[in-house]
Amino acid sequence: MDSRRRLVRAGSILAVPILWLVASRFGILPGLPTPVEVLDAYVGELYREDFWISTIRSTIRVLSSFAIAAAVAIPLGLLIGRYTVFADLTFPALEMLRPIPPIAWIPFTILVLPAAELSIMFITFLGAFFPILLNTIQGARGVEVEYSRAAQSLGATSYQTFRHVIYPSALPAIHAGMIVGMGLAWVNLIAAEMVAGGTGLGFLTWSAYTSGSYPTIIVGIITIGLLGAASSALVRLLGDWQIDWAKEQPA
Amino acid sequence: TESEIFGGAFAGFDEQSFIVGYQPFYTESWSALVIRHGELAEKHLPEEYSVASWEVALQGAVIGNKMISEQNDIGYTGDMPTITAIANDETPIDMVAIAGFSEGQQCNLCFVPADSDIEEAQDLDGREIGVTTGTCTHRFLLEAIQEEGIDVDISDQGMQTVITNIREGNLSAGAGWEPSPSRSVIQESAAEYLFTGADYDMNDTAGLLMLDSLVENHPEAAKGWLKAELEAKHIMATDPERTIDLIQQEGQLRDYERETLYGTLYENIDVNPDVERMLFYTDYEAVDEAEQLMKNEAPEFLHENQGVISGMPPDERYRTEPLQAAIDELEDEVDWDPLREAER
Amino acid sequence: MSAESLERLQRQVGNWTVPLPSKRVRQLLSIALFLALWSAAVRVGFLGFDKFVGPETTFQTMLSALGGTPMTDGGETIYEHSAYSALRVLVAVTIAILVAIPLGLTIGTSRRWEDALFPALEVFRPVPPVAWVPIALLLMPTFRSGVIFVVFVGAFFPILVNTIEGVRTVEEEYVQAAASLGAESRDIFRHVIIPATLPSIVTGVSLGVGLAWITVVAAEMIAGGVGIGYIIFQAYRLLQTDVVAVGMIAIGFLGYVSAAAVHQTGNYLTRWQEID
Amino acid sequence: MSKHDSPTDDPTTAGPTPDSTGKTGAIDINDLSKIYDPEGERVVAVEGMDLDVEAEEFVALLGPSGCGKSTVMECIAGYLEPTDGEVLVDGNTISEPDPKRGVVFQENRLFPWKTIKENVEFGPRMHKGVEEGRAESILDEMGLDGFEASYPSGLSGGMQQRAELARLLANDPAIMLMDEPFSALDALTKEIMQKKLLEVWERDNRTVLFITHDVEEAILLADRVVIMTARPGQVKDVIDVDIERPRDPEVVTTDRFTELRERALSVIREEAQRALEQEEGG
Amino acid sequence: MSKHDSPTDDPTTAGPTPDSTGKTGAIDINDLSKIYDPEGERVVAVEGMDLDVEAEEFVALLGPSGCGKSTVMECIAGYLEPTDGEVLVDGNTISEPDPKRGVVFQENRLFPWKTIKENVEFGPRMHKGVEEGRAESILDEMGLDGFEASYPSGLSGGMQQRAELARLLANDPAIMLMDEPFSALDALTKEIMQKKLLEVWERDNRTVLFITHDVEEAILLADRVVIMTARPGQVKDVIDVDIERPRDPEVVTTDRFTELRERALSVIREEAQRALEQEEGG
Ligand SMILES: Nc1ncnc2c1ncn2[C@@H]1O[C@H](COP(=O)(O)OP(=O)(O)OP(=O)(O)O)[C@@H](O)[C@H]1O
Ligand SMILES: Nc1ncnc2c1ncn2[C@@H]1O[C@H](COP(=O)(O)OP(=O)(O)OP(=O)(O)O)[C@@H](O)[C@H]1O
Ligand SMILES: O=[N+]([O-])[O-]
Ligand SMILES: [Mg+2]
Ligand SMILES: [Mg+2]
Repeated sequence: MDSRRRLVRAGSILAVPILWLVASRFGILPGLPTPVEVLDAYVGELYREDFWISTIRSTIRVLSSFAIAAAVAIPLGLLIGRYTVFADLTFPALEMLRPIPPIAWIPFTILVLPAAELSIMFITFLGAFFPILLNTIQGARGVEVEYSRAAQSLGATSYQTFRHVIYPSALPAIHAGMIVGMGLAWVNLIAAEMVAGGTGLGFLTWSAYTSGSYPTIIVGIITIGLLGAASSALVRLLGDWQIDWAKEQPA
Repeated sequence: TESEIFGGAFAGFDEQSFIVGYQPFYTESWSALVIRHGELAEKHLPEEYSVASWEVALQGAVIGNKMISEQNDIGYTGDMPTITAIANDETPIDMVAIAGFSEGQQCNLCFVPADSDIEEAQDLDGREIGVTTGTCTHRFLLEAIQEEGIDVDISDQGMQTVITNIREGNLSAGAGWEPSPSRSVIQESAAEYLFTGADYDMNDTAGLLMLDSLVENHPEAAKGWLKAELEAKHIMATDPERTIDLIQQEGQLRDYERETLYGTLYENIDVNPDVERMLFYTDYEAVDEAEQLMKNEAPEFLHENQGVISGMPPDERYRTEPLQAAIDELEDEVDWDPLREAER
Repeated sequence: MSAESLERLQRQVGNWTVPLPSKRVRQLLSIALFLALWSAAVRVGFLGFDKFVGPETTFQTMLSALGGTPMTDGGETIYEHSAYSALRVLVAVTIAILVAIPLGLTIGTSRRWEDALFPALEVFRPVPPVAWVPIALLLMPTFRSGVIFVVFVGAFFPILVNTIEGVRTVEEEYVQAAASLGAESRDIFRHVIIPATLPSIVTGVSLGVGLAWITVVAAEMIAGGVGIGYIIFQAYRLLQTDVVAVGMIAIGFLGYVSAAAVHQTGNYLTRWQEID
Repeated sequence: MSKHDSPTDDPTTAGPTPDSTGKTGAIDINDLSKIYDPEGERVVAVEGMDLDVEAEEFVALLGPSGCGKSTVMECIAGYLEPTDGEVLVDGNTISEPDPKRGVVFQENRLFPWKTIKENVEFGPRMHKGVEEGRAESILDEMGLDGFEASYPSGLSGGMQQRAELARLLANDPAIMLMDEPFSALDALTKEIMQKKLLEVWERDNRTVLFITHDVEEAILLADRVVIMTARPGQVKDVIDVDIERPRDPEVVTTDRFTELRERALSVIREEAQRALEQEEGG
Repeated sequence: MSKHDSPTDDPTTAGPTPDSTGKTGAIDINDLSKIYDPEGERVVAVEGMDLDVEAEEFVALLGPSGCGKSTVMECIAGYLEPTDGEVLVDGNTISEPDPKRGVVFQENRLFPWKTIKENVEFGPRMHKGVEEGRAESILDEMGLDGFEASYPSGLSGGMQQRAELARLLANDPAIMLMDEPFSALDALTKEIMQKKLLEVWERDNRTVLFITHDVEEAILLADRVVIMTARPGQVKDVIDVDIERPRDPEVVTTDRFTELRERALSVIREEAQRALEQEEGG
């Protein structure tokens, strides 16, 4: 990319705060906190324990729920993708639950699960679970039969075929699911924290609204955005590291 | 801090450390803030008991339901969530005290934009009023409308949305509970009070809830907590400055000016200048109006009028033994009258 | 799974003389098993299931709700609440489609526009739509349009990103072929770029609709008013768990129906693709 | 048959040089070079190539894999801009793709979202308008009647290739640029397609530049076989195919054919060895 | 050369019949039929086919597109279960894929997620353990030294096919089943691969079943060329290739070669015409 393009792109990003500044200066969008107010609030938040607890709590919730979702969805998806009978017995029930937005489960989880933390984590887990599951199934089904045949003809047992062929071959699809899943984990985490209360950036943002600390709402949004971008980058990194074979170009 | 990040999360499993559900944006449960920041629980609980975490909620119902699923052990909730919680037949929950009481000056408030031409309740006829439905304020508003014989358009909105829309002039009037209206009236001069519960003889109150298992199996802890509650009420009733100092330590309220916090607890509303803002009662059996409200009016409304509870809460869910025990014990220890604090 | 390995599996099971039930039966079994587990969990009180309703009561409440019994104290029926949520999704997704597709095509085809617009949009993309709820409530004159705005944000980015991605992956060879057949750039846009991007757009719209439902439920829960999300939460506040379950079923059904509608429309629009 | 015995015609004869016979479709490649430079990795694909193709001539282009055949063709088609040198068609410098220069790729590029008929009518619709019934008659000729309303995905590989040829013919180009058009087909389908192509060419008088790896195919079809060097590509040798037309697949058994084949093969082997060494090295 | 002049050997000779010479890798196909039935659309791919391949014999299988060649091979590999009849290897009925029967496909099936070396070592690792240095020496032989750590996507098509052959050889199969292994390669790479294959086969004594569309390739490589009928596939004709070994690509210019080629081509043309009619009909 040449330097002129880079400049334009940087300008594009800079235009966001500038337009915001202009809008608040000229009173377009009354009620919207100004960039200065938000910056001020941000600095203030950085000195508050509450803010850091919320940030760390949300991060831990997302990462652990996501990890659990991946750990459950990937093996389950591979099994469903490869074994018709297993799929018939499990998938219809899962399909029935899938269209229910995870956040709609919150009353259920608060009543049924023994700790508030588990409720929020379950909602977050659900957000990540289905995209990973569906992509894994698709990935496992999409494995070209020639690869597993080649493995069998080279003497691989069905477990070996699963381990060395089905799984790596499904990885790119699984990874695509993980990227979507990470996004949805955040969406649902934020919703759950807003609804269930307690701590976390979602709650922070919503309670900032409740308490009338409007600049803090935007502090929350920015922090959530930054962490969301960082965790997506993390998943991408993980993928690049695991699927390095897909990148190499012909000599 | 570490325990707040990790420890508190799953503490619900430990019978001797409690998770307390409280509401910073609800003045009638502010004794919880005084206990928290005055470290009164630590002072009065027997040694083997502790507070695992203080869980903020923005709605009483969240606390009530967390108690039903035994995630919260102690909760501060408004009258309606209190009744809903003790009427449920899943997990026995007791109402052991009232957290706050007022003759309609905390929860039963109707306000209008500062520059409004509305001067009395009758002017609301045909107007749009914002209120959060299903709350005690909603009940108050319905009753007021009925008594006035007017017809209004009720718009169901969250408390803060009502405040925002009043400020922006999108609503003719709003109804809600403190401290949000005070912030708008005192801190921003964006609204004015129009009428209150006192005009319709409607009191408002909040309950202090405990899991029945806590009361039964850990009576010393229940008693300890109520001692803390009594001391908190004593401080609130006798030392407003210290009270506000403690409340100001609540991070959630950082954008509330001291004046606002003071006003919402101690300054009478100009439309009813003779009615006390807040009465620091604890024992609902000692105060007729409170007992009426918690044992009859609110449950009847929820049962007969709304059909949300399948029956009246059983008598044994109203428990004052721990409070009595706390009073008895404190009498020997302190130079103020815990019985008075319990009553008033 | 190949038909072949299925054959093998059936044969193996046949050796144990356990007849393998047919596919349809297995699938029904799956659902039946789910309902049985749910019912058992409630009866036995597994975790806190005894605080929730079982399938039997849910079914009854469902029937009465479908018969027009108001869902909670508000007086509106399940149909009215469903209509509200569905309308919000419909309006928001329609606006998102109308904005995101042209924008995506522009960004995807023009490097200049991409440089000018895309980085700025990327700034907003990592923010989950639900996080906009408080700001939307603050800025929108009435909270109803606020909810639609938030749902719009939810639907917008998947459609935009997939449209851009679709344009970028149009195989150059099709463009070249069209040019060699005498197509001008307008023709190429109309006859090559748009149809080649359609499958990707369809994917984006179905993702967008999914996110729209998630967002609408969350926003209705948080902001209140009417709609299925509100009903679920209101019923929860009042501990009417049967109504909570009915609300969940209703939202699931609506989500399913809208996904199916998008899928069908998508199939029709891209009917040249081999249907698998 | 040919004025072009040597591939090194004077490159200074640029500028409009209309064919003396009034035919159109002559291609002059003058000192053509193309350097790819993706992220600083310079690949000199073609360097200083000269080649003149007469109007209505059928030229086959052979050469080791990666020697730049497709690159040359894409320059003629107008998809690529030469790094150096120029390509003239009927004396005019090429600047962009043009319906006069039709292109067929190895993998078919039928628009998957259009029916076979819409594909065939695409070219005429773009620049001069559709003539009623013409698509049908061309499809008929290609043995595709009855498939007008099918989408390409519904056809077998051979049929798709025939449809692509039909689309090209419907556009009536003066020059047909064909990049390994039949290499993905099985032996028999390939033979049928070769026959079809010869038939069409012998009737319609178009210039054809035909890239292939198949020496027999090249000799069977072309007037001249041009063999390129390994990368960077240049013309290494040109073989005049003096077998009379009309030809049919049986000619492969004649002695003259075998002779030409041997000659082409030996040139290719030599060059291929060099290409292989290049590859092994990298 | 051959006890198998007729493709209709007695099909009753099932059961263990170890080769009299003690060699392994004999294939007996007895009355093989395979019917595909995807969603009720019956396709009879192969019907009543008989063919015996001796241990260490090199047999090429030719036939029109879609006649069932791959189907037969997949039955031998153990991927498909015959609808009727049976396939015996060294007298035993086949039930599943086995490392004794190595397979090479037209498109390479190197595992893209493993390096070349990991691919080559895959077979040994799966069933008997990796012998230090063996992968390197095989890769060396295939001219792939230096590419051990590359992923397949980093290699050219020809190199990939060589790597696939290396993977097969590393597994030391008695039977090599090759389904159009070289058809995607360009002429030169193909020639090199053919040489390599002959070299390896002449040295290692394995049975090879080699499917191709290329008549010359078949004659160049095989002891016997088996030509199948159009669908449903059966053996139509078997041609003994009595050209002495070792052979090299130059043999294609001999008269005997041309003769055999003519004979094969005429059989194929006849059958191909039938196949074409089938397609046009559907
Ligand atoms: N877009 C590109 N960027 C960089 N290098 C390229 C590009 N296109 C082709 N090349 C390189 O240029 C050289 C010539 O490529 P070209 O496709 O013209 O060869 P070819 O003779 O058509 O080969 P083949 O017979 O395999 O089709 C090759 O080395 C190729 O890798
Ligand atoms: N899985 C399948 N389901 C249905 N029909 C199939 C299947 N596999 C192959 N067929 C059909 O069976 C017939 C024989 O196929 P097969 O692949 O064995 O032919 P082939 O001789 O290898 O062809 P080619 O030369 O094109 O590779 C074809 O008509 C094909 O369409
Ligand atoms: O506790 N209340 O939300 O009334
Ligand atoms: Mg090429
Ligand atoms: Mg085949």
